Amino acid sequence: MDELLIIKNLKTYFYTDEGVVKAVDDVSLRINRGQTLCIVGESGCGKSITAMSILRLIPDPPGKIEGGEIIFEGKDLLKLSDDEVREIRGNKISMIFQEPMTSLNPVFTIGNQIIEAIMLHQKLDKKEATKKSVEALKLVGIPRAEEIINAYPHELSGGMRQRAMIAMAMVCNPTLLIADEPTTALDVTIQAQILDLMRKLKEETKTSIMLITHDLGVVAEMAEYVTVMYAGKVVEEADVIELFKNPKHPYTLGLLESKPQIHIDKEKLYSIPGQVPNPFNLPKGCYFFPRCERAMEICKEVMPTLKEVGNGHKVACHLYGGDNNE
Amino acid sequence: KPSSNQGSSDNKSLNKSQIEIIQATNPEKLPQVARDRKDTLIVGTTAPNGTFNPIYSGSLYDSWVCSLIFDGLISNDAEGNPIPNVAEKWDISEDGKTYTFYIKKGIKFHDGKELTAEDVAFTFTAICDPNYDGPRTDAVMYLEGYEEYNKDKENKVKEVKGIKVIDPYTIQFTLTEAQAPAIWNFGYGILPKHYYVFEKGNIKKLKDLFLKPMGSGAYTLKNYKPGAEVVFEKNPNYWKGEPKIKTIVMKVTNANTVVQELTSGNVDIDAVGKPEMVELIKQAGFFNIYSYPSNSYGYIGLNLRDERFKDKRVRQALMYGLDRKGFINAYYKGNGQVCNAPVSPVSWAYTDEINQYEYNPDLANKLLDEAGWVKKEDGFRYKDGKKFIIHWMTYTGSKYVESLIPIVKDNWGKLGIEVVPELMEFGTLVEKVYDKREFEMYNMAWSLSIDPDPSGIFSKAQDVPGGNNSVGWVNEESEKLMKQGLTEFNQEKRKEIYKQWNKLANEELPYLFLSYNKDNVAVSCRVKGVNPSPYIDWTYDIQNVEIVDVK
Amino acid sequence: MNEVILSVKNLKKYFPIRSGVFQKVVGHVKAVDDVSFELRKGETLGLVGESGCGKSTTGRTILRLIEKTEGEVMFEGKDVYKLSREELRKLRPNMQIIFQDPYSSLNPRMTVGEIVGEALIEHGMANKNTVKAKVEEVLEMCGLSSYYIKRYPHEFSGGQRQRIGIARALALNPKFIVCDEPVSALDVSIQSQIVNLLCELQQKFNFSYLFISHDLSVVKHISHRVGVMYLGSLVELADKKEIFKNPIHPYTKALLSAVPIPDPTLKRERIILEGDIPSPANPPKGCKFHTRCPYKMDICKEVTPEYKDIGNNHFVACHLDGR
Amino acid sequence: MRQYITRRLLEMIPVLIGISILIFVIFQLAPGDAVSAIVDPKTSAETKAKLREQLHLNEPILVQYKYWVMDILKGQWGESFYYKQPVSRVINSFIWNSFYLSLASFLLSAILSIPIGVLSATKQYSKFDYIFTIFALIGISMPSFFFGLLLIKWFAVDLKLFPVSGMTNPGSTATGFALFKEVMHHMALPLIVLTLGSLAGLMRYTRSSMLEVIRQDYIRTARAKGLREKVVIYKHALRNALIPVVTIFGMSLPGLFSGAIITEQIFNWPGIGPIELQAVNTRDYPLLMGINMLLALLTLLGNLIADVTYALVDPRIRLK
Amino acid sequence: MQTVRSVEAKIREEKILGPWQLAWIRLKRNKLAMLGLYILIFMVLLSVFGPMISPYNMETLDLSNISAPPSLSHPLGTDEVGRDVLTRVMYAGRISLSVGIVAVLISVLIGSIVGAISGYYGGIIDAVLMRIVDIFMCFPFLPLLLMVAAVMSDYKIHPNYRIYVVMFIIGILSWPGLSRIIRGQILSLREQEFIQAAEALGLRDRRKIFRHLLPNTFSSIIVSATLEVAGAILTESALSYLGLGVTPPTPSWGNMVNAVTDAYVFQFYPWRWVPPGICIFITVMAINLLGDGLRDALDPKLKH
Ligand SMILES: Nc1ncnc2c1ncn2[C@@H]1O[C@H](COP(=O)(O)OP(=O)(O)OP(=O)(O)O)[C@@H](O)[C@H]1O
Ligand SMILES: Nc1ncnc2c1ncn2[C@@H]1O[C@H](COP(=O)(O)OP(=O)(O)OP(=O)(O)O)[C@@H](O)[C@H]1O
Ligand SMILES: [Mg+2]
Ligand SMILES: [Mg+2]
Repeated sequence: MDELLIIKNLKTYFYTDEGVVKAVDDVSLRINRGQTLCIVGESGCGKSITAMSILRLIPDPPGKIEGGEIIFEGKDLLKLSDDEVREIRGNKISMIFQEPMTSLNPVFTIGNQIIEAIMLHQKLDKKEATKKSVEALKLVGIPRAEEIINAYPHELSGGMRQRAMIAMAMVCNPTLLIADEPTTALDVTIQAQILDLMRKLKEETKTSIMLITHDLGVVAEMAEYVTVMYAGKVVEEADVIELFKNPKHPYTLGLLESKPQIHIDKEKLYSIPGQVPNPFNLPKGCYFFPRCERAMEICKEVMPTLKEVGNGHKVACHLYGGDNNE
Repeated sequence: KPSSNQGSSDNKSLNKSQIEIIQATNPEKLPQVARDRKDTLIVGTTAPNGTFNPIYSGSLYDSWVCSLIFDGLISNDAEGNPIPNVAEKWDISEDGKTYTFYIKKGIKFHDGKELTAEDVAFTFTAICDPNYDGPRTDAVMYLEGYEEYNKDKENKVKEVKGIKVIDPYTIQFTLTEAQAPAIWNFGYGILPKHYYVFEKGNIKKLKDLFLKPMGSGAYTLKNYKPGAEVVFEKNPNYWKGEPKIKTIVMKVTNANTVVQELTSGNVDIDAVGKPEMVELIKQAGFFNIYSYPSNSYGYIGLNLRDERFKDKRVRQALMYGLDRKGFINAYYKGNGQVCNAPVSPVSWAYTDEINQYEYNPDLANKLLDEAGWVKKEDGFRYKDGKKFIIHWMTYTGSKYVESLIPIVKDNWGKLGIEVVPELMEFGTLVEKVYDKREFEMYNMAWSLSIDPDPSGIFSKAQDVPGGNNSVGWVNEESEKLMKQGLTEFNQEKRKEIYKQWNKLANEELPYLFLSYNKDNVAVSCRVKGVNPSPYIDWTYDIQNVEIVDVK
Repeated sequence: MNEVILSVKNLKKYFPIRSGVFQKVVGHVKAVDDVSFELRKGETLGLVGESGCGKSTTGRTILRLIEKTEGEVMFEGKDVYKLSREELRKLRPNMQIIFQDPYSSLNPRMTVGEIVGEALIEHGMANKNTVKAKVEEVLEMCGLSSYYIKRYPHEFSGGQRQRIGIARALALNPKFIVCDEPVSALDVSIQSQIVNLLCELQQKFNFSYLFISHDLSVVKHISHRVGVMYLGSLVELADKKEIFKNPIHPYTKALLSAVPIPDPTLKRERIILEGDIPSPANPPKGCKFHTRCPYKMDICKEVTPEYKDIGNNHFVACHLDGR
Repeated sequence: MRQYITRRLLEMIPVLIGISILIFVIFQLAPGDAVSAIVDPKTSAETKAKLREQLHLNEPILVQYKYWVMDILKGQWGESFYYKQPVSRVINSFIWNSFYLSLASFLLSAILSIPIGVLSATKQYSKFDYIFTIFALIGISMPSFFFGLLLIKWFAVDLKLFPVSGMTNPGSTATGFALFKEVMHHMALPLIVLTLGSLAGLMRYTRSSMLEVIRQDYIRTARAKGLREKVVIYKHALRNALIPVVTIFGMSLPGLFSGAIITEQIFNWPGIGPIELQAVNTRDYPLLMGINMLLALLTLLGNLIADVTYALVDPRIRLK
Repeated sequence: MQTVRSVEAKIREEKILGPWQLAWIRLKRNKLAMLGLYILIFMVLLSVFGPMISPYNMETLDLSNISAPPSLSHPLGTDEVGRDVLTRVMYAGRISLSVGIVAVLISVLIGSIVGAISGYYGGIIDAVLMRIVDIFMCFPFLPLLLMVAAVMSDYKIHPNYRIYVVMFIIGILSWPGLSRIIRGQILSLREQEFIQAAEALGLRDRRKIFRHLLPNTFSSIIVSATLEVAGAILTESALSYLGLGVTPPTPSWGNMVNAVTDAYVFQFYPWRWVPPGICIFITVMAINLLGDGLRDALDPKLKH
């Protein structure tokens, strides 16, 4: 298969006053050309940080990429010079950030911020770029796009900002689109529209998409491959159909269970008991162990590793594979 | 006996030895810039105001401008004697009230018109104008008919009675009272009537022409850049002969950079303040330095209305108890001397035969004891239960004051007197001292005129708010002597009178006299004919000044 | 059901549009255009609608965080817009808001402990000594461990920040909360936790919620009634069951059909809305939805449909009226 | 906005009137007057009284104020006691010299301090940052006369690169470009002194507000777009960091005309700074009133410009 | 389970630290800031205790030993009337440090409060306060200060106490600028959502202003404070020209440095002005280091 991005053993740590936060700890991923990879996981498990590590946008200090490789089109991004990375940013890899409000510069108009990217990477003149950005805004479903390009971020609703971000990221037809919860602020019709758009982009330009989301509905619709993270580690990964049909890790099970479904009425939603562990003081064994309903003795002591359990389905849990026998 | 003064008098009282000239040692070090400036003389100055009119000029620097452009009836020589200028000669009547001036024929203003008695009359009448707001009023106040002319705003009185044009070359002034120094009122430059002429009351006309002055002087104004420079061009038809230097520039300099300006050759003539700077100029080697006592003195004024200071012994004690010599050595470093009477050593009225008040703390203590000020165990003196504290008002921004304060505090502290200095801006101090008279002690300096008459400062008439006798010294004997001095026209006799008066002042101490300082003027060795001394500056006989080549 | 706690009548909020160097007003965005509804004690009103249709603005104008343009908001019988600043301030703990954008609503220079705790102290609900315990309690309720108490907002992930915002609102024990997309940034496990928490609190203390969300499945789970907004106005409002079973307005129908289902094998028919999305600055004449409506009739272009009860407490503004 | 500006301009009228009264009263209350400042044994008490009458100094404040207002209404600003010339002419003959110097220094310090401030912020705690911090602190903690004298010694006396003082060569008659060159030559040293003094403030403000801004999310977004670091910093970050700097710019407007007393004095720059001080010393109220009213007007304008600029720099700010 | 619990229990024992306590902890870690603090403390100690230890009095003069270069008995030489420069420098520190610090405190206090109130409330309050600021900025301070000086002398206020008035005046002189800077920032800050959030919480205005808005303007305040310390120390000597500064023979750094206006002193008696100059510089430097450290300590995003 044609691999576009391979992340090997990525480690991104934050050095804070209280101690080291291992936000991303030994994460490996791969995305093929034209593939959509979804990352799901507990909030705070390191999804966004993984994504930002790819573009080397970790705030330093306090953050630091401590190890690993990020191979994009055969080159290790972590070894490139700043200029080379800049060439890739926004052009080959673009990113939609999670916080649309603070991610837009408050003193420039929306148009200004989109046009800038177009002019930079597509070498268009201002007029064409403006036209293109209006189109992009229309594509993401923003009404009165001609006016909105002259509006400032604070004048837009949350969803509109989000769409502006999306437009900005997609306008340059990237090879890899990293979308960090791109549709959380959007209503379902727009969400559908955006997802459609992303799909189209993928089909037309063979763009690969790394989609971070916690909406399992979106995952089901978009993903080809899914990675589940917990506390800075990958705990399960599989083909999307395989995963939904056959979830293995107790955390994944919990996630699927928790989701309210429009067709099913429940008195009370299921929720995984307990808390996300303290990042400064992670348990010795499996990080999920304190909350796991199927925890065993070994889970307390030994960190499970990611293992293939068939069908390209990998899981890091002592319940599967040989480790649990000991 | 009133005399007809012509030429320098027989009086040579200005002690020539007071003028010290340090000759240039290395004229060859003259910088190239100066060598290249063949027909231009650059004189350093403080910025003139631009009131280029002899009856308005306020500052010394404006008066320099005026003396280049205008000529007065009379002038003065290096010894401080009146000498003829536009007036070839003059007569003073028996009663000393009438002055008749005979004007030299053929003197031309810059536009070629001749200078006549009409112009002189015009000039002095202008000062009498009801709307005149310049500083020369004192020159005409004693003219007959001044009040009538000046008070009349309806334009009924057309002339001042005391100004009479006899013929085009003769003019007569009549005064209401005879005063020996009155001759000095006739030195101001003469304005051409046809150029400046104005309706009575419309004095604004003069002001409009401040920057376009026209007189009969050796130079004409070419360019004035406020705050920067004044440029003069020679008047080739000058009646005393064509000036030798084509262009004169008065360039603004300041105390901080004057040494740099001089030594780099940018400026030919400038005054240098401190002895250290003189030293630097001397090292430069291409300046002749003229160093002489200035016509001024510094003093401490005690409010004689204050009971404590009414007692002469206290004043004397304070005088004896102050190490004035120490102060002067520290501050002036040989560039000043101790003052014991209110007259400058350059004046013909100066005398040495007075008490020198050498530093003598023991005597001071004795005098204070006698005066009833008792030293208590805390080291301070008391009288009637009151501690001897002097609040001393002085002014800010002066290094002189800053050096004086610690010495006074220290010296008098040793006598048992606490001194509390209080600094204020000079204008504030002046108001407190002269207008309000709210002070115990202050210090200032007087800059004197050529005539040694002290009545402008010490007379009883000046002991009014706004008057110059701020300390309130009223002494019958002094009044009598001053009056005598004013009405005596014979200089020898006047000298004797002022000797007595100075002795009295030295004994009575209306002020605690402090110091005389010296003026130092550096003149580039390439300039010939400039010989500054206490009474004459570089503009004197400017037509004879020349620039010479220096090897 | 219980008494009415909040009643909104003909609420309007227009934002001026400015342009040029001199910032002249060239028009108005009709963000909220004549919205009326009531909310009872212990009730949750879900508010859904297109993004930018004015949901957040409605929520904020109700709380008088931004000034209304017109209309009336009665909270517990008091007109919010007639209160003095001080009275309003005293009333604040009773009505809270969870902000849509968690990060920008958190002061970057305050620790989580302070953010959550300060209002408690301010309103006398806790003192310096007891505040910590309270804050910890609320944080844990919202799924944040107490060891986060000393950290600053920027050190959190998006979902964690959202929970801080929720904790901040809940700490005050308000009677009424505007929940502006409180769970959209949360992962499902936390989402369920929060939703459960909100329900629990409601049962326990009879809270009322105005629950703004895009996630119809969550709305369906939590709400009693659901309102659908389009371009500043309510187009449909009915009981939850009613609206999900029997949606009348074409927009509502489109919305429901677009909900993603967490089942990758399932492929559904969607109503895809076409046509231009109109601008709130210049809403179309007649029915605002007519530019995109698959069932539009001639009348829709001309006449604004009346917002009326078609029985069963089902309000709708459509010329079709479901018949 | 237009409304806002008009309103503010209208508001300025009463404020200026108020200020003029205030200034006038203060001048009257300050000790001493133009006549008492004359200390000369040749000037008698009578002459002084006469002068006071001539200058209306004896009359009550209100009457004097009336005279002043009447002069203003006549289109001139009264006559300077000291210069005996119309105030407007006196001001006019000095103020432009100050303006040229101050403007040059303002531009130079803006051109230098903003990039330095930005670099100091982006390279916080680097050698560059330290060097310029120290430089800035030296700039503000050393009096300007010290620098002035030092520069004169080095560059004018020892190296003879620049003239010691003045604005043109003595007796110069240059015009046009030659004059410009001459003035620039004379301006160099005072310009350095002035710039050094004002550099520090702007630089430190720029640095600190840059530090705030460069950690914002939108800077990350800008980087993610692949913008060059220069664009990220100078376009995206700087614009946001400018708000406090704009205030300082606005506040420096009157400074452009008020002149720098000490620097102008040391270099004999024929500016308005020493003139104002002299006017205080000689209690030349008409002149002081003129200068102060002019500066008041400029202050108000500067603040207005700053306020309007805020709204242009930061669209979130609403002016009401 | 166990481990997690115990860790949580341990953490729970800690108090919620206030922002200042946190800042202090972080400040202590910043070596440069601490260096600044130590220097400042050293300068304070030097000026408080230095004169007591010195064998000379700041007023003792010695006319036989004027402007003497540094020697063993006078480590920094003597001045124009033979006083010991070192003693005077130390003594001057008392004046200059207190003028610098007190004046800046006053200015920062008034400036930031007025700026914050004005920016936060806007409308009429802003208009009125800013007009007051305008008026303050238009004030003819030279004549006003002359007046103040004259009034003080009329009321026979002892010259030694005038320095307090001077501190106050310098403070009053400089607040309007700061207040405009602060206001400018608050204008932008108050439009941010967290202020709406604070409003929703029903916080009092006071709290919103002082806890939410002002801390976000800290870096400007600190920069302006450090700049002003130097300004105040030097302004004091300029004020003495108007009769408001300290009265000789009491020294202040500003006054001593002023000796350099004399071209000769500048060139030949460096020991008379270099030491006070260095003192000013070091103090300003120290305050700046401390200020920078404090700013970083208070900026949560700059944690290390
Ligand atoms: N600047 C920082 N300093 C310290 N810790 C940080 C910082 N930024 C992020 N973290 C920590 O890193 C971890 C991972 O954060 P990340 O933003 O990747 O989460 P996420 O998976 O994207 O969560 P969410 O779905 O809620 O957005 C979190 O525990 C967070 O607290
Ligand atoms: N301060 C403002 N100035 C001008 N227009 C504004 C302002 N705030 C909001 N708007 C406009 O008001 C409309 C409604 O915004 P609002 O934030 O209420 O939408 P929303 O329904 O909450 O959307 P979302 O689901 O995306 O959050 C939008 O068109 C927006 O552009
Ligand atoms: Mg995230
Ligand atoms: Mg919203």
